[in-house]
Amino acid sequence: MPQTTTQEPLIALNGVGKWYGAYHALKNVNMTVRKGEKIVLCGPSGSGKSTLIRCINHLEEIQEGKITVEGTTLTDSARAIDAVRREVGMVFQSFNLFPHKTIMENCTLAPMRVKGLTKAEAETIARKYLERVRIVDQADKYPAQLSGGQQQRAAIARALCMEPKAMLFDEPTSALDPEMVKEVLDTMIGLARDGMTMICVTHEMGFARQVADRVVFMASGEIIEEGPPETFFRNPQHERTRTFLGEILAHH
Amino acid sequence: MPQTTTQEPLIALNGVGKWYGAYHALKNVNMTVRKGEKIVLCGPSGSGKSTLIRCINHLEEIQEGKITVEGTTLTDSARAIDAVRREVGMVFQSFNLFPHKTIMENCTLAPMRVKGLTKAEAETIARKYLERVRIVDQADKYPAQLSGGQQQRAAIARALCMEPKAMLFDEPTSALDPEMVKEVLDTMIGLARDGMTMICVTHEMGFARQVADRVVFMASGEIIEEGPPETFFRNPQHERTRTFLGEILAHH
Amino acid sequence: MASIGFNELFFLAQGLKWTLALTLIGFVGGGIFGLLVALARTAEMAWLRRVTAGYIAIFQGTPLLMQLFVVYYGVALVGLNIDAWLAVAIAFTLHASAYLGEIWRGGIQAVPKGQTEAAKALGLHYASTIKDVILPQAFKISLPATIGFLVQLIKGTSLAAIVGFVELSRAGQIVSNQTFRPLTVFALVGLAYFLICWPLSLWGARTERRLQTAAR
Amino acid sequence: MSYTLDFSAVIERLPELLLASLATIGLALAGMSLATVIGVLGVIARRSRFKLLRGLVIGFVEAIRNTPFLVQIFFIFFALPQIGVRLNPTVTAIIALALNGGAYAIEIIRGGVDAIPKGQVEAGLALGLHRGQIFRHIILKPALRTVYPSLTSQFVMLTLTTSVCTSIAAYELTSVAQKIEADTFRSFEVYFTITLIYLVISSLMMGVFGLISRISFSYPVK
Amino acid sequence: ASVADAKAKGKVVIGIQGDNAPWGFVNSSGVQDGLDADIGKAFADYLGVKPEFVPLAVANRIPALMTGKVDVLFATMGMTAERAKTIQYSKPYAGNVLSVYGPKDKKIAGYDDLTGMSVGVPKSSAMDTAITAGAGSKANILRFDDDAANIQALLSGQVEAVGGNQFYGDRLNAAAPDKYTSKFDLTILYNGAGTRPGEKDWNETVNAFIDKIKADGELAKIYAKWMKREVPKFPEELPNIPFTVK
Ligand SMILES: Nc1ncnc2c1ncn2[C@@H]1O[C@H](COP(=O)(O)OP(=O)(O)OP(=O)(O)O)[C@@H](O)[C@H]1O
Ligand SMILES: Nc1ncnc2c1ncn2[C@@H]1O[C@H](COP(=O)(O)OP(=O)(O)OP(=O)(O)O)[C@@H](O)[C@H]1O
Ligand SMILES: [Mg+2]
Ligand SMILES: [Mg+2]
Repeated sequence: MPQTTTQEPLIALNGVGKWYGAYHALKNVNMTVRKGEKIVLCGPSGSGKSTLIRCINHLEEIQEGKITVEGTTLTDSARAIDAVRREVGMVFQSFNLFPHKTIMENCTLAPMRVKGLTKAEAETIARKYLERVRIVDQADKYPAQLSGGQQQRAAIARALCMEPKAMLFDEPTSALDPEMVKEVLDTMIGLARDGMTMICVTHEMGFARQVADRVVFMASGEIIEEGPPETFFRNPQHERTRTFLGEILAHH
Repeated sequence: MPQTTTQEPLIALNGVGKWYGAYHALKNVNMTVRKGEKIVLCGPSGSGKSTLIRCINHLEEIQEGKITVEGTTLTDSARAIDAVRREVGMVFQSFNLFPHKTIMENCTLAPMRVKGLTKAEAETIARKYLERVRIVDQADKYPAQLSGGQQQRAAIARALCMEPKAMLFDEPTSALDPEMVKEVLDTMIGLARDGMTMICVTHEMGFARQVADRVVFMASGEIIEEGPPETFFRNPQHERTRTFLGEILAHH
Repeated sequence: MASIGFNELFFLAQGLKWTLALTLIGFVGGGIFGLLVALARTAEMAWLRRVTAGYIAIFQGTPLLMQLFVVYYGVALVGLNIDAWLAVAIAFTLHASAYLGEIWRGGIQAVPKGQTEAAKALGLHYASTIKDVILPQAFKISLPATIGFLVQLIKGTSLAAIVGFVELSRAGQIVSNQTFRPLTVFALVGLAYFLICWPLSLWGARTERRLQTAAR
Repeated sequence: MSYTLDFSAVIERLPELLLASLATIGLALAGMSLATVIGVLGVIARRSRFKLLRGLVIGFVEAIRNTPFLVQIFFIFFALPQIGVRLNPTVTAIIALALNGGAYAIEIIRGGVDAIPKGQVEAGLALGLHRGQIFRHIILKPALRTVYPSLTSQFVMLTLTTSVCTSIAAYELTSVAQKIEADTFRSFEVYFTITLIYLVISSLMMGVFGLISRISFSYPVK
Repeated sequence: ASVADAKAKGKVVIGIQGDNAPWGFVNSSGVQDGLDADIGKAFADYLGVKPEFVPLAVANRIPALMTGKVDVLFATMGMTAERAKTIQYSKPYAGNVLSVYGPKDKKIAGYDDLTGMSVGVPKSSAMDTAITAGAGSKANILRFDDDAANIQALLSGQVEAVGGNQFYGDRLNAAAPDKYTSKFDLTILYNGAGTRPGEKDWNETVNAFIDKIKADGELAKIYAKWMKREVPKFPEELPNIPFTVK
């Protein structure tokens, strides 16, 4: 059920190249994400999916090409990096909640320190997004006291509290027990419905079918093919995509 | 494709009760596994699946009931424990290979120390089983140098080297990348075909359909229902089973 | 008043020899008994763990100087006249085994529980589990801390002066009292300690780095 | 040997010993607090962009860790006056303890900082926090919690090390004990007594450390 | 061990100080030397046995005696009534002229002038005892481990005056010519040999030996060699310090 999307490009990658030492991790990657668009990124392990989205908010530096987020070109300058990080939120596979802070404190830290909000303002916002992911009753607990699914939803809320224009997800459900996957996916589906721009690395093909505007398939650091989910799943163009989909869907 | 099984019971649990402190983790569990039988154990997180199979080789003590393996009743006596552990091999979710030993050394350690084999004898056996799981060419590497799938196959080979009568698997594929799941499942299917008695905790329903003689469903420390895979999946008797299967199969 | 000449340097070197000998005693005695302490501290028997905890608390909670004193003179009070060598051997062993035992306990407990379980599941016995599976890994984990303690032990051997050993520090004190140049003498003594300890520290740091990269 | 222990002389002067124990505890507390500060600042300096600063910290740590405390305290007390810095024994003792403990604290805390999962820093970065903010709000507390046991046992060692301060005539337990020993020649009684006092002090410290840990690091971890 | 034991074994074990020149010390060749060492040798000769020296520190000389690790102490032990409650002193065999040393230009004529000053002494020494008795409540007394540290403290300005023995003058002069001088003398403190309380045989033997070397001029010879002065006149008795086992 793809959403209608506006035409302005929010995130644009042009000829992006990335090396880890001598290892060529991203090869001439081009990609445009418009406001409200939902992209699912998939591909075999080591294909560069994480690297790609980590480059978008400069957790990794790129050596070639250009990344632009909302008109800001991501250079090494601290200002550009700050501007971009304020616009994109990120959710990690392993949640990375701060263990020594309550869920509420996890959510208010960045708004207070980065945006300079008062504690009260930050908590109002936090409560709104914790409500949104339906764990507002857990606000005063510490991460370790929550189930995996609740932790991941808290991580999503934490990112949302910065009110970003886009969200990056890196395998947000793959560290979860099977039963908890659903609650996180539901949260993400809700976000998608609300029009959030999203790039999501995942192997949850059901999710891709349901919300993705485009599925992008990567292998060996390159984008091999992309397309709307129906075409992508029903009729993949490349041999590599076909074997991959075969393996992924085989044992389900 | 269930195998024909002989009628002798290899593993029998009678009214097994297990407490962690005040927490009642297993409640009156009864189960019989005949030679050559393959059991898939499933159920929600925390339902006691791991606890159950860990009790079978006395990684956990039970407080109630009786566990018998090949006629030996599992008491706290060191002899009974030794006898049972020699008969059942175990494969863990996180492989638990010994990181400071090569794959070959991982495989020969127990046969040498426990069965008193010479190094040469132990290596012959090890080579046979490494061949069986198709990683004999990795024998001289250290665990960290192998992929997850290879590590798990090495762990299976290590257990097989003790030539056990039965194998216990605790979510052997859930720590693996999607693409590596298949190679481990294939290995397990091969083992099943060769007539190995197996109890396997897994959520890989494809595997369950393909090899299980019986699927056992647990919740809250109890066995809720069991039956051959077709009946179990097509027509679960209990509400709890139905919701569980619903969640598990929903997003695939 | 003498100046610091060859004789004095030679005298200091003699002291250095004793320092090294005492260090060796501490390392060997502490190593062997430290291992027992670590094993007792991680044993399944609760009473054994508690007794060892008390042992560690006592020897980590009192100055080494007093331990030496009590072992050498205190024991003689009750009629046991032991040799000075035996006294330092016992005192250093007690002292070092408490610290090393605690360090290695940490190492043993840092080995993932799955390792013990895998060993048990394979039917390995306690001795083999400890020797083949746990200790090699625990040793690796605690190597940096072990080396750090050994460096402290080298410096701690200076306290053996109380039972009559003229090791490096005491030799320095004696020379200083003859030459009345405490600053120069103690600078020399400090340098000597540095030259013994530093290579060990460097090696410890290097191993730590190597282990960290290997763990990634 | 027909020596009979006679504690009467020691008991008579117990008030002196107890007063000196307070001085020992005071030295230790001052030393530890400053050592912690040095430890944290040292770790920050070790992570700085400036190579020279990093080098200085490494040099400091190595020099302290590989030489005896006695040499360090002698140096501060007797050599610094030659460049015009004259500190009284108590101040000297506190500074020496702080520098010594600080060098160890730097190494220990650094270990804790290194053990913080990379993901924590990345999560901070992704939220737009700066390096300093990440260190202060995200890294420091969990790092201290991780190394708390090593840090506190180092501090117990520091407490016992205060006894060496007697060699620059600082007022503390051992120096008073030695004075009493010299006056009365009741060596055994004096040394047994202060061994016990040290044990009590270090046990008390461990107790307090435990309490602090329960108050400051009480967040649950898996 | 008794005197008879020592004679039978042909060896007497003598404790001296290891780092207190010129009384008892270990020289650069690692051999014990000094006044106490020479007296110890004479004592062994007197017994007709070989001496075995144990160099001790201030902190362990009493334990070494009490636990029988040495037979007798010639270890620069100033005789005080309080100490005499614990060990058995012999008759005195040496005397310390103890003085306060300070800068030439400073007026220090008596204990009262030490008021408010920091004064260094070697810990547990006779000077420590004397100055503590005389000015303990007025001066800030800093107790250093040994003479070397004590003198260094004065030289580096960490203390304004020190309590020292008759050799401090030379040492201070060598280190800082013409800067320091002896200010006023403290009471003379006598050194006696120490034996275990109640052991009559050792006490009597040592006293007999001291009487002998006093009489035959051997003490004077040793005294001249190390102390560079005449043997002082020794008192017949000291209050509350018995020279013999009662
Ligand atoms: N810090 C690094 N240094 C060196 N190589 C790296 C680093 N991070 C990643 N790589 C390599 O870059 C390649 C791409 O890694 P990346 O993590 O982006 O893959 P991925 O598609 O996210 O895989 P997965 O599905 O396993 O998460 C891999 O071969 C990986 O080994
Ligand atoms: N060592 C332990 N101490 C206390 N409680 C425990 C312990 N091990 C397990 N439990 C509890 O026992 C229950 C059953 O745990 P078990 O690990 O057997 O569940 P499981 O079915 O294997 O779950 P999962 O699918 O998450 O592995 C859980 O509630 C768990 O919290
Ligand atoms: Mg990835
Ligand atoms: Mg489990």
